Amino acid sequence: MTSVEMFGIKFKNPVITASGTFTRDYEDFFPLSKLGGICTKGLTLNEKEGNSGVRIHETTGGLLNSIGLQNPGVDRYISKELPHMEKYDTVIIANVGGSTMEEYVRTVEKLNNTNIHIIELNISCPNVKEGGMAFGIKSDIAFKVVSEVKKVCKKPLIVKLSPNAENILDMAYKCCEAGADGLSLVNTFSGMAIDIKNRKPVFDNTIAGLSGPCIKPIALRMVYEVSRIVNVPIIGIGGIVDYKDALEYIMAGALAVQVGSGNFMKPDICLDIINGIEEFMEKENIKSLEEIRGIARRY
Amino acid sequence: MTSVEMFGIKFKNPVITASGTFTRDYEDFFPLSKLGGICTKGLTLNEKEGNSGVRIHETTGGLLNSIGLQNPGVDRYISKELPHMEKYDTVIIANVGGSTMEEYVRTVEKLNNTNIHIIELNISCPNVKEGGMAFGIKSDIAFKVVSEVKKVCKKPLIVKLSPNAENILDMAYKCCEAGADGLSLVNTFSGMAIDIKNRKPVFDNTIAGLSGPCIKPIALRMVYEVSRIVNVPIIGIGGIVDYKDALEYIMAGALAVQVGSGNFMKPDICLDIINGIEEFMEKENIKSLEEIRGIARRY
Amino acid sequence: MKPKQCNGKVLSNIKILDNIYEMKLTGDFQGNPGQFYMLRSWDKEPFLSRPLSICNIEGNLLTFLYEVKGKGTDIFSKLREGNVLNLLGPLGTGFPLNNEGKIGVVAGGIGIAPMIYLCKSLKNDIDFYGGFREKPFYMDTIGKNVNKLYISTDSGKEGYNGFITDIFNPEEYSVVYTCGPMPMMSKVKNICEEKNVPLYISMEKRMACGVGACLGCSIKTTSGIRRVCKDGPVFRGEEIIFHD
Amino acid sequence: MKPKQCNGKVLSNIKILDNIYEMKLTGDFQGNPGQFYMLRSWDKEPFLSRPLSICNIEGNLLTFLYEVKGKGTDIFSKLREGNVLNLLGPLGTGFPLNNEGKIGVVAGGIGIAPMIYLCKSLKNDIDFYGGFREKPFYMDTIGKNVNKLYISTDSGKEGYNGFITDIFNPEEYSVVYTCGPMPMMSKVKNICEEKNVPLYISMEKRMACGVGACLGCSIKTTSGIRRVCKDGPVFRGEEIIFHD
Ligand SMILES: Cc1cc2nc3c(=O)[nH]c(=O)nc-3n(C[C@H](O)[C@H](O)[C@H](O)COP(=O)(O)OP(=O)(O)OC[C@H]3O[C@@H](n4cnc5c(N)ncnc54)[C@H](O)[C@@H]3O)c2cc1C
Ligand SMILES: Cc1cc2nc3c(=O)[nH]c(=O)nc-3n(C[C@H](O)[C@H](O)[C@H](O)COP(=O)(O)OP(=O)(O)OC[C@H]3O[C@@H](n4cnc5c(N)ncnc54)[C@H](O)[C@@H]3O)c2cc1C
Ligand SMILES: Cc1cc2nc3c(=O)[nH]c(=O)nc-3n(C[C@H](O)[C@H](O)[C@H](O)COP(=O)(O)O)c2cc1C
Ligand SMILES: Cc1cc2nc3c(=O)[nH]c(=O)nc-3n(C[C@H](O)[C@H](O)[C@H](O)COP(=O)(O)O)c2cc1C
Ligand code: FES
Ligand code: FES
Repeated sequence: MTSVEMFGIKFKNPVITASGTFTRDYEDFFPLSKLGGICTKGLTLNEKEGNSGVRIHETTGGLLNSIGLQNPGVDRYISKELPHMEKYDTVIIANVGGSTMEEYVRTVEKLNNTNIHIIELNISCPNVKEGGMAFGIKSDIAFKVVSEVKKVCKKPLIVKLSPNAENILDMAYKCCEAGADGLSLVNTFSGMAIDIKNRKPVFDNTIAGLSGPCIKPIALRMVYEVSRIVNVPIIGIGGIVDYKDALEYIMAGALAVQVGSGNFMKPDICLDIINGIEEFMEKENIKSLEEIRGIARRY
Repeated sequence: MTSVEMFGIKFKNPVITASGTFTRDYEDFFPLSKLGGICTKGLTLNEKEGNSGVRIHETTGGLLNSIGLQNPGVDRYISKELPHMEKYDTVIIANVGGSTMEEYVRTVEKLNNTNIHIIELNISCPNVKEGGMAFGIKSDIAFKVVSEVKKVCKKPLIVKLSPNAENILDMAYKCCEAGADGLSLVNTFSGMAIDIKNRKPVFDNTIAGLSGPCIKPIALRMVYEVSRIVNVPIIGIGGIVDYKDALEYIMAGALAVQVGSGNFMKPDICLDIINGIEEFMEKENIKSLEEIRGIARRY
Repeated sequence: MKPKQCNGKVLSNIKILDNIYEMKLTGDFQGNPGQFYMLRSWDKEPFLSRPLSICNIEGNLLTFLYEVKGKGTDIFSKLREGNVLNLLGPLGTGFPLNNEGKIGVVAGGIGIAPMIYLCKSLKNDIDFYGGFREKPFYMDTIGKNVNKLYISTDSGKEGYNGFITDIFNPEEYSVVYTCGPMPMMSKVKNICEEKNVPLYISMEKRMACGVGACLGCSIKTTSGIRRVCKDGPVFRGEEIIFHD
Repeated sequence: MKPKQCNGKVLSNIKILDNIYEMKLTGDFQGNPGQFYMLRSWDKEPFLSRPLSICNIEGNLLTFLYEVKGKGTDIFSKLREGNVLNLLGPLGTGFPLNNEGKIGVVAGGIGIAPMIYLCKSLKNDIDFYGGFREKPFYMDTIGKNVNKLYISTDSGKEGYNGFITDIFNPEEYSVVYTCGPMPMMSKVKNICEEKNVPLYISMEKRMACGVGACLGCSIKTTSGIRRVCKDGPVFRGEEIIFHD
């Protein structure tokens, strides 16, 4: 009943864990095969140690993070981690980060020969100093990187948009033109915090990424607007912590959703969301999510 | 000790109430002369009834509003309301809204001949359908409207920036080039909510403006970034509900702050903030806010 | 009466029926029937305070009657004796109490809350019409000067089986007061207008500030845009425009 | 021991000293010394849960010893008997308990919390070094197999007047365990390295998930980047890099 389909791939339900917030470590708390899908931490060509200093700072209704794409590198991920992930009966999405066009392309090439179902291109990580950010901000640059990646990519390609994009509609449009098979939005918002006691920014990097329920109204608006102008599947992301949030995104036009920071509140929050959607559908006599997808766009 | 100066105008303290969130109605709760300043509701050339339907929707850590610039029009404001405001020993800032260049210019002309101290140009109200929004988003358009207003404006002119600007730095820079004497930021973020029971947007206008503590990390980042590239005084706005928030903005480079939604939590929240700043300064042996203004920018 | 910030200490907070609660606070309170308080018993989340009508004031005792609807009222329902709330009030413009003659009061569901205090404060003879969904509640508190008590339930479990407006006839009254769901109040307005009986309506709209500043609670009336929190919540019947 | 979600019911929650509290919960708990739980007694705000070390487990009783620092611990301090918390745990990798010989434990301030359970669980002879700012606290609970108890206070009010590391000599011990402020632990590390005594350090870093997923608690060690919540909080002394 709750199942959805994208690129011919069936998801048990529309609830996917968001990149960087969910790993196998959660299997202690619930069977991960219950999930619609799992998105990996941002993978880069080479190993990354991530950022120094404070990495997490709680804010009202969310948190700032400055992880800095810490990951073992795509090769080690494929050899060491992926075999474990393949055990789960769920859709696996590989999130790909990078700071140069070439890095993106080469990372994606390596993932082509794996059992990963979908690639999500993170053109928007605000936590890497060397670059990467501009890809997510200027739609012309995004167009280029997506075009290049698309040329080599043998998996369905989702482009993950940054809410810091200068013009989210233009960005979405250009990414689709460049060949994106789907879009996911949003990544974290550029934010910061200051430690007034020490009179300096909390983060070594100054700027960090904001996520959690605090961003939901803005992220939802972006999903709503983007889903009106593109024809590819959209994954809604931002501040989802209960089934009502998830349904808002679906009614705004999302085919599926990703839950990020919410996992930190309650390790099996995705189960609650899945069950909540199911109950809502029963109560409202909805046979398929298609019936309500984008329904709020009529207004 | 807490006093600050802008355009040769002295503010008792850096705490100003934000446009649209504070009126004389608050005088039941504390002496308004204690405030650094008061900013009026957005004034337009003609009376505006505002938006239909739901106007307020609470979100995690804040609220969405869709007031739609309801106001009596600048003439009636000047004749009926201003005389009352002038009784208070505090700085009065007139917030000016509009949807055409000409409307802005004519409204400002009317305010020239009043005792208002400063004009704050709201080029960013997301709640007016006919237009107004584009001024706050595209810096070239902002440049034009600010230039035109500047030509006629006989008061110090603050331009209030929208966080929805495509490029906040470029926007700030262009507004200064066009003659802004100061900048205030931010106005509300474009956001929305969906009523899943009725399967439609909560607001008649679909899009509404997000404010409150939820936006603070993003707004603070914008103030920090803008204050590094302009030389005019900056008023920091967004999610301030205690003295620590206010000090973060000051350390990010703001000369003063505005408190908006916070007033709804506690009618005399500005007093608490003023007192908190004072106590902090005493404890940390700070003689003037200048000592810490922008101090976090060193990093 | 100037509104002010004050604290209220929970004396009791009891379930009356399903999700209807009565909370009694001790403190230094004032206010007229139809006025309300903005309440919060939390720090920053939820962000806004919640408006509740004065259901009764006796000495230093303030009573609220409320229905659990969402986050805020749910938190209220969990308060225990000794817990402290922040209050702002009394706010708004209440019912005029200086009318002569016999008075009709029409209340629906939780809309009875302000009407309890109203009935206790009026010196007139009162007929009370209470419409309920399942079962009537709190009717033992309406005070001694209520003459006739008409009850209706949608369920038919008690009183007239149907809408209270089916059995409401305003002809005997010099003035009518109403509070309840919009469709009910709209009907009451039509009935009163037909019979030319003056009517006062207590309106409801989502509020942010509660004091008249934010314009979040504005409604369009025949006398222009008015704020429910300051110009109301009580308006003259002819001012209100219902969109049925 | 697989971590799980569970509830804990407050049995007692008492102030020990200034802003130091001891909270006892009843429920179904497990865990080793050095492991911790993520706790929350609220819905959505604050957003994150708070990590607290197991200070003791006896039967169905779990004890936390905590200092009020900010929002979360302040809420904890206001919990009363019967209130319920959500817990996630036991989390992380605790202290190894299989060492032979005499053991030295060096704890500073609230860093004593995990060391109480450690001392109770070890079978070895233990010398306990406790450094405090104003006054020592909770020292009556450290268990019977503590041989010698060394106390220091910065204030000089009790025990040695100065840092605990001034009077700490690791030479007699087969292994040393430490938990406390970074500068103290850094000093302990230097002292132990000088004398070639194996050391285990319990680290602290801000956490979001607590289960190893978010990489918010990563630290750079001599054996690479490690997660305090999963690979730690207890690390071998030689792994830890202090930036003094
Ligand atoms: C002047 C006035 C007097 C009132 N008196 C009473 C009373 O005596 N007893 C009683 O049970 N209820 C009364 N209400 C309605 C009551 O305020 C709402 O039911 C309550 O605010 C719902 O809050 P919540 O957190 O439970 O629901 P949520 O849905 O979580 O609230 C979300 C937001 O919407 C607002 N909101 C939701 N429903 C309403 C509503 N019906 N009216 C106004 N705001 C709403 C809330 O205040 C809050 O800001 C009154 C409303 C007004 C305007
Ligand atoms: C593994 C581990 C075990 C701990 N055991 C104990 C214990 O037994 N007793 C005790 O008193 N304290 C312990 N702490 C520290 C305790 O977690 C913090 O003091 C507490 O989280 C502060 O929360 P707050 O809401 O009061 O402060 P706030 O400053 O409001 O917290 C804001 C955020 O920062 C985090 N944070 C703030 N200070 C710390 C800190 N020192 N360490 C980690 N995160 C922090 C909070 O968890 C929260 O996410 C432990 C920390 C860790 C990592
Ligand atoms: C700790 C943390 C790490 C993240 N790492 C990544 C990442 O590696 N790649 C990526 O595309 N997004 C990353 N994100 C962003 C999330 O996937 C998600 O887009 C964002 O948090 C908004 O969703 P939320 O509000 O549900 O958390 C990270 C977010 C958090 C909080
Ligand atoms: C109800 C409401 C009405 C507002 N009206 C105006 C307005 O008329 N003109 C304007 O420039 N900003 C208006 N604002 C924006 C605020 O002045 C302020 O920029 C914004 O709310 C962010 O600050 P805050 O987080 O402290 O509320 C309004 C905000 C709210 C909540
Ligand atoms: S609630 Fe703010 S004006 Fe009425
Ligand atoms: S707190 Fe998330 S990995 Fe350690």
